[in-house]
Parts: sequence; structure tokens; C-alpha cells
Amino acid sequence: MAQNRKVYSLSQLNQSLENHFTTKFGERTFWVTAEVIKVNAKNGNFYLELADSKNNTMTAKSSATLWSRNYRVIQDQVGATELQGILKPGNNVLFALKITYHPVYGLKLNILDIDPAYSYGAIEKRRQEVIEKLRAAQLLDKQKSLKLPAIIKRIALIGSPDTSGFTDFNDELFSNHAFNKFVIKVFPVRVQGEQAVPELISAVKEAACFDADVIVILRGGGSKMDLAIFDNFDLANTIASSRLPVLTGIGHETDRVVADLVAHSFFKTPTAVAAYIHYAIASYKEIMGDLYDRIIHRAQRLISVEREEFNHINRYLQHHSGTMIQYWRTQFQQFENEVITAATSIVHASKRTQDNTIHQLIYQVERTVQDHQNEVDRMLEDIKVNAVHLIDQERKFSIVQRIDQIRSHSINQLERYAVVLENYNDLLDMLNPHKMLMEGYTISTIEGTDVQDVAGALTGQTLKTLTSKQLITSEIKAVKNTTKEDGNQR
Amino acid sequence: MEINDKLTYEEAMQRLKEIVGELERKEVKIDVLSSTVSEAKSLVEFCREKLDSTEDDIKKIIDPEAEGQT
Amino acid sequence: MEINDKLTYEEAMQRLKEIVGELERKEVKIDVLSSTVSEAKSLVEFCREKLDSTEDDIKKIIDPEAEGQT
Amino acid sequence: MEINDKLTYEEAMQRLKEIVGELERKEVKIDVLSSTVSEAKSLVEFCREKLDSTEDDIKKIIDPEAEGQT
Amino acid sequence: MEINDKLTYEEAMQRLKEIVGELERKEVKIDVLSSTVSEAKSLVEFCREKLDSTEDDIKKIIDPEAEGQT
Amino acid sequence: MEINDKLTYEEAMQRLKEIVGELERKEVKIDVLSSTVSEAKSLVEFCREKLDSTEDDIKKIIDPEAEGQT
Amino acid sequence: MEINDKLTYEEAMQRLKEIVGELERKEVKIDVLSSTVSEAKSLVEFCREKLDSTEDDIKKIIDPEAEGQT
Repeated sequence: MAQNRKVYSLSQLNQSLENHFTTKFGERTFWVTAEVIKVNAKNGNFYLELADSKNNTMTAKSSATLWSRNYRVIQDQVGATELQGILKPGNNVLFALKITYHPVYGLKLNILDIDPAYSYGAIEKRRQEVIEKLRAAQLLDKQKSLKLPAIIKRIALIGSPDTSGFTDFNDELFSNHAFNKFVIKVFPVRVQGEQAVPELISAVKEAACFDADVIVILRGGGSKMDLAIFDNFDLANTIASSRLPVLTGIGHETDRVVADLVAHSFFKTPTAVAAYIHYAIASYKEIMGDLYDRIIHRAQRLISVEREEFNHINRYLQHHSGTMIQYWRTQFQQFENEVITAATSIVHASKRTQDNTIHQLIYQVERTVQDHQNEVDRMLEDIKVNAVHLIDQERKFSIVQRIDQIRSHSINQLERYAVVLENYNDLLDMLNPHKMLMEGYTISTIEGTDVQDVAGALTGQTLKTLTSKQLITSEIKAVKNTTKEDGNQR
Repeated sequence: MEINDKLTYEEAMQRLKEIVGELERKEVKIDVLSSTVSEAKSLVEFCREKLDSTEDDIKKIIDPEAEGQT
Repeated sequence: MEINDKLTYEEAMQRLKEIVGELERKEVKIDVLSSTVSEAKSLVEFCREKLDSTEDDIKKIIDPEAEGQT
Repeated sequence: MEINDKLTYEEAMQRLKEIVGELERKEVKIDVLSSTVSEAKSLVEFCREKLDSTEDDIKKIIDPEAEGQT
Repeated sequence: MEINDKLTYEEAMQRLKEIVGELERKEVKIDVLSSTVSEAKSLVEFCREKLDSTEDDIKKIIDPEAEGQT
Repeated sequence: MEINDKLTYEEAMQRLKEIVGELERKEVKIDVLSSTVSEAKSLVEFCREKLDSTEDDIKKIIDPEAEGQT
Repeated sequence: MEINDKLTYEEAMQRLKEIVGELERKEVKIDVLSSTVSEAKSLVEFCREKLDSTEDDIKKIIDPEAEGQT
């Protein structure tokens, strides 16, 4: 390997690399994004260290140079302050650059141009995020509810004492002759660099404990990138939560920073803050003067009104107490009248009741007598009617009945006798023997006895036989028995 | 029995009953039979008249106004 | 029964009732029947007159002014 | 019932009612009927006079001025 | 009812009403009617005087100056 | 109601109203009517005097200078 | 209402208005009327003095040199 080696001098190698880069990249311009890690300025030239990282691990690193010639061109376009703000460590920047290789200095990125919009965009994006967060936490308007004192005398001043903004504020504040009895407590902080935010936060917290009317935060201008520290969420939170009203005087031209949004009031410059404080005092004094006059006027008027009301009340007292007594007097008279009327009415009513009672009495007495008279009359009539009735009854029933009874009984008796008599007559007729004799029958007797009734022998006896015309006497020769029944027949 | 003004209804009826009794018991002799029967008839007549006259009397006593009618 | 001033209405009525009773019980002989009826009739007349006079008396007592009218 | 000064209206009325009751119940004999009615009449007269005098008394009591008028 | 100083108008009126009530219910005998009416009359007089004197009193109380006039 | 120094106008008025009420409702007996009216009269007098003295007091308080005039 | 150093004009006026109101509405008893009027009078005096002194104070403020004059 050693025999075959072709040995080049470093110059040859580097010359060869230079040629290669020149050929390969030549005049071509590249747009590259990178984070500025370090910036060194020397003789108008800027030497930057650029890097790229992913997940906090550096993935690329290069040195870059911004020659003073190019710097001036860029500065004309972007503005000196802004350019300084952009070219600061930690900023992401979009560079236009050429790649060069120098045999002595090696690979160099030669910055030709910068697009500030890229950097601003990042800041703006961050700012919007913080604003949203504040709004969500309802911190945006918290300070607005605090009342600003009419006269701001004690000021807690937060800022960098050496800066022009700080000086401007003090000059403006104390240049005024009308009022200059301010008490200022300064809380010095750095307003740029990495320590700026924590210092500001602790200063605001400290100032809030101080016996001051307001907290004033000053920053006398700076690039957009510089002012980005005032977009910090923690700082905004601290400001919003402050018990004292916070006034901001952060010099800027266009956009407001987040600190402005959460503060009680914001002003474009530190001078404007001082001017406002003065204006407030002046206008207050004016108002107070005016008020004083009005108060005196009012007071006088009030007194006269009161006097009037008062006299009025005094008159009312007289009037109403008089009216009241009068009222009661009338009331009384009324009572008295009512007593008389009612009492008299009772007496009259009683008299009427009495009259009624007397009338009733007389009526009842007369009625009683009348009733009794009627009763006596009725009684007499009853006696008459009953006596006559008794007689009539006697007549109708007793006497007539008796006669009827006598008549009917006697007639009845006669009839009964007649019947008995007729019976005897009939019997007599039946028993009369003449009738039988006339019909041809005969009666035979022996010594006066019916022959049928004679006991013993009949033969030889003398028999008398009676006919209707003769009485025959004969002697019985023989007797012959017939049937027993026939024997009884005559 | 003699029928005269002194004879009462009671006596007449008494006699009548006796006659009827005798007839029934056939105690009347054949010889006096017809006269007995004749006496009885007379008594019956007497009684009949007595009854009639008594009825008339009573009617006259009780109802004197009706005297002319019956 | 003798009808005289001493006879009362009650006694008369009593006798009448007796007569009726006798008649009912057929205790009156035919021979005295008409005289009995006659007595009864007299008693009735007596009672009737008694009643009439009593009625008159009562009317006179109760209504003396009307005396002349009836 | 004897009518004298001691007799009260009530007693008189009581007796009158009794008489009416007896009459109604026909407990009065015809023989004493007229004397009973006579007694009643006397009682009625007594009551009537009693009532009249009471009425007069009452009128005098109630309206003494009118005494001479009625 | 005895009429004396202790008798009140109320009691008197009460008694009067009782008397009227008794009369209405016919509980007063005729024999005591005039004495009852007499009592009532006395009560009425008593009440009337009481009312008159009360009326006078009231007039005097209300209008003492007019005392001599009425 | 006894009228003494401790009696207030209100009490007197209250009693007066009661009396008027009782009179209007005719709850006062005739026997006590005149004494009731007398009491009312006294109360009225009491109230009237109270009013007069109050009126004087008020005049003195409100217008002390005029004290001698009225 | 007690009138002392702590009493303000407002309170006094308030009480005065109350008193006038009560008087207007006739809510003040006659028994306390004169004491109420007396209280009102005191309040009126208090208010009048308060107003007078206030007016003086104001005059002094406006025209401090005239202090001795008024």
C-alpha cells in the first residue's frame, strides 16, 4: 500500500476540494433553516455557529459567516435593530447562503440574505398560543377590574436602570412642576437575555408586596425578537395575578406584547406612562376644584332645602296635632250624640214594649172574659139540648117501645090462645062419635064398656050396639076370634 | 055448663079440656055423648067470641084513632 | 095501679115494664088482658104528659122570654 | 147546689160541667130533669153575673178615667 | 208581686210578660182575674214611672242646664 | 269605670266605645240605663278636659312665646 | 328619641318625618300626643341648631377671612 500510495500535499488536497466544491456547488444559492447557536462580531463581520436538532439531539452543526458587506445589505432591508434581534442565539432563522471551501479556513457557509418573516412567524405563533392559554385561564381581563387610584404617588418601577427608557420615564415624571412628590421604588431587572424572564417575574411578585399605587414595567424599545420575552406565559400570569394594577411602557411600534394585554393599561413608551400619570393627577385636581365649588353650592342649597322641609315639618306638627285634637273632639261629639240617641232609643223601645204588653194584657183579659161568657152560653145550650134530647129519647124509645111491646105481646097471646082453642076444637071434632056412626060404624058396649075392652067370656052377656039411628040391645051367642089387628078395628 | 055473662074464658076452657079428656078416655056414656059434644061446641064458640072481643078491645085501647078502620 | 098526682114517671115506667114482662111471660089471663092493656095505656099517657110538661118546664126555664111563643 | 156568696165561679162552672156530663150520659131522671135544668140555669146566671162584674172591675182597673163612661 | 223599692224594671217586665203568658195559656181563673189585672196594672204603672224617671235622668245628665225647663 | 288620675284617654275612649256599642245593641237594662249614661257623660267630660289640656300643652310646646296670649 | 351628641341630623329628620306621618295617620294616642309633640319640638330645635352650625361652617370654608364677622 505504501508503494502504491500517491502522496498529495495538503495544499493539493484542499485545492482539489476547493475545485470540487466550486464545481459542484459553484455560484448556487441554498435556503437553509437553522438555529443560531453563537454569534461573534469582529470588524463588522459576523461569525455564527448554526445547528439543527431533533428531539434535543443535535443533528447538524456548521459555522457561517456574514460578511459586513452582506450585513449592510440585509440591514437596509430588515432594519438594524430587527437584524440584531434575529441574529441572536436560540432564534430559528431562514438563511440564504452559498457553500464555499477555503483551503486554509475549510468549509464555510457564506450568508447572503435572511428572511425575517420566518423568525417572526415563530414568535407570533408562540404568542398566539400563550394568549389562548391565558384566555382559557381567564387571566386576560383580570387586571382590568382593579381600580386605578386617582392620584398615583407611590410607584413600583420595574426596568433596567441604565436603559434609555428608564431615564426617559424618570425625566418625564420629575420634569413636571405641578406635582413631583412621587415615591419610587425601583426593582432593577435585565430586560434581555435568558435571565430577563425570571427576573421580571420575581420583580413583579416582589413589587406587589410593596406599598405602592401601581407597578410600572418599562422597556425602552427593542427588536421584535427582543420583545418576545414579554410574551412569556409565566410572566403574563404573574402580571395578571398582581394585586396592584400594572402599567406597561414597552417601546414598540406595532404589535402589542402579551404583557400589554394582561396589564391594567399599556402605553407605547415609558415616557407615555409618565405622561399619563401626570395627566391623571392634573385632571383629578381640576375635577376636585370643580367638585369643591359644587359641594359648597350643594351644601348651601341642601341647607336651605332642609330648612324649608323642616319649617314645613314644624308647621305640619302644629297642623296635624291641631287636626288630631279637632278630629277627636268631633269623634267625641259623635259619641256623646250616639249615647243620647241610643239611650233615648232604648227608653222609647221599652215604652213601646210596655205599651204592647199592656195591649196584650187588655186583649187577653177581654178574651178570657169573652171565652168564659161563650163557655157559659155554650154550657146552657148544652144543657137545653141534652135535656130536650133526653125527653125525646124517652118519648121515642121508652114509651113507644112499651106500647109496641104491649100491643105485640097481647096480640101474640091472643093468637096463641086462639091456636090452643082451635086445637081443642079440632080434637073435639075428631073425638065426636056421631061422625063415625054417620059413616056406618057402630059402637058396641057391655055394661057401658067397649066390647073390645071387656075381659072374660062374652057369651051370654048383653051387648048394646049404637048406630046412627038406633040403639040395639042383643045377647051374645058366640064369639069368634079374628086377627088381633082386625080385633082393634071398629 | 051454662053459658052466660058470668062465665069466664078460663072456666070455659077448663070445661072444654074436661070434655075432651072424658071423650078421649071414653068416659062419656053413650047416652049423654051427643049432649056432651054439643056442650063442647058451645064452649068453643064462647071462647072464640071472647078472644075476638078481647082483640078488638085491645086494639081500641092501644090505637084509638084506628077504631073506625078495622 | 092508680094514676094520681103522687105517681112518678119512674114508677109509671116501672109498672109498664112489669106489664110488658107479664105479657112476655104470658102471665096475663085473657079475661084481664084488655084491662091490663088499658092500664098500660093509661100509664103511657101519664108518662107522655109528664114528658111534655117537663119539656115545657125546661124550655121556660132556659128560655123564659120565648114563653109566649111556643 | 146552693148559690150563695161563698160560691166561686170555678165551683159553679165545675157543677155546670157535671150537669152537662150527667145529661150527656142520660143519668138524670125525668122526674128531676126540670129541677136539674133549673139549677143549671141558676148557675149560668151566677157565672154570667160574675163575669160581668169581673169585666167591669177590670175596666175600672185598666182605665180608671173611663169609669164614668161605660 | 210586691211593688217596693227593691223591685227592678226587669223583674216587673218579666212578671208582666208572665201574666200575659198565663192569660194566653188560659191559666188565670176568673175568680182571680181582676186581682191579677190589678197586679199587672200596678206593674205597668211602676214600669212607666221607672221609664219616665230614667228619661228625665238622661235628659238632665246630657243637658244639665235644661234641667229647669223640662 | 272609676275616673281618676290613672285613667288614660285611651281607656276612657275604649270604655265609651263599649258603652255606645252596648247601647246600640240595646244590651243595657233600663234599671242601669241612667247610671250608664251618667258614666258615659263623665267619660266624655274627662276626655274633653284631657283634649283641652293636651291642646294647651301642645300650643305651649310649639309656640312657647304665645303662651301668655292664648 | 334621646337627643345627644351621637344623634345625627338624618336620624333626627327621619324621626321627625315618622312623627309627622304618625300624626297624619292619626296613629298617635292622645295620651302621648303632647309628649310626642314635645319630642318633635326638641328634634326641630336640634335640627335647626345643626343646620345653623353647618351653614356657619360652610361660610367659614368659603370665606375664611370673614370668620370673625359672622
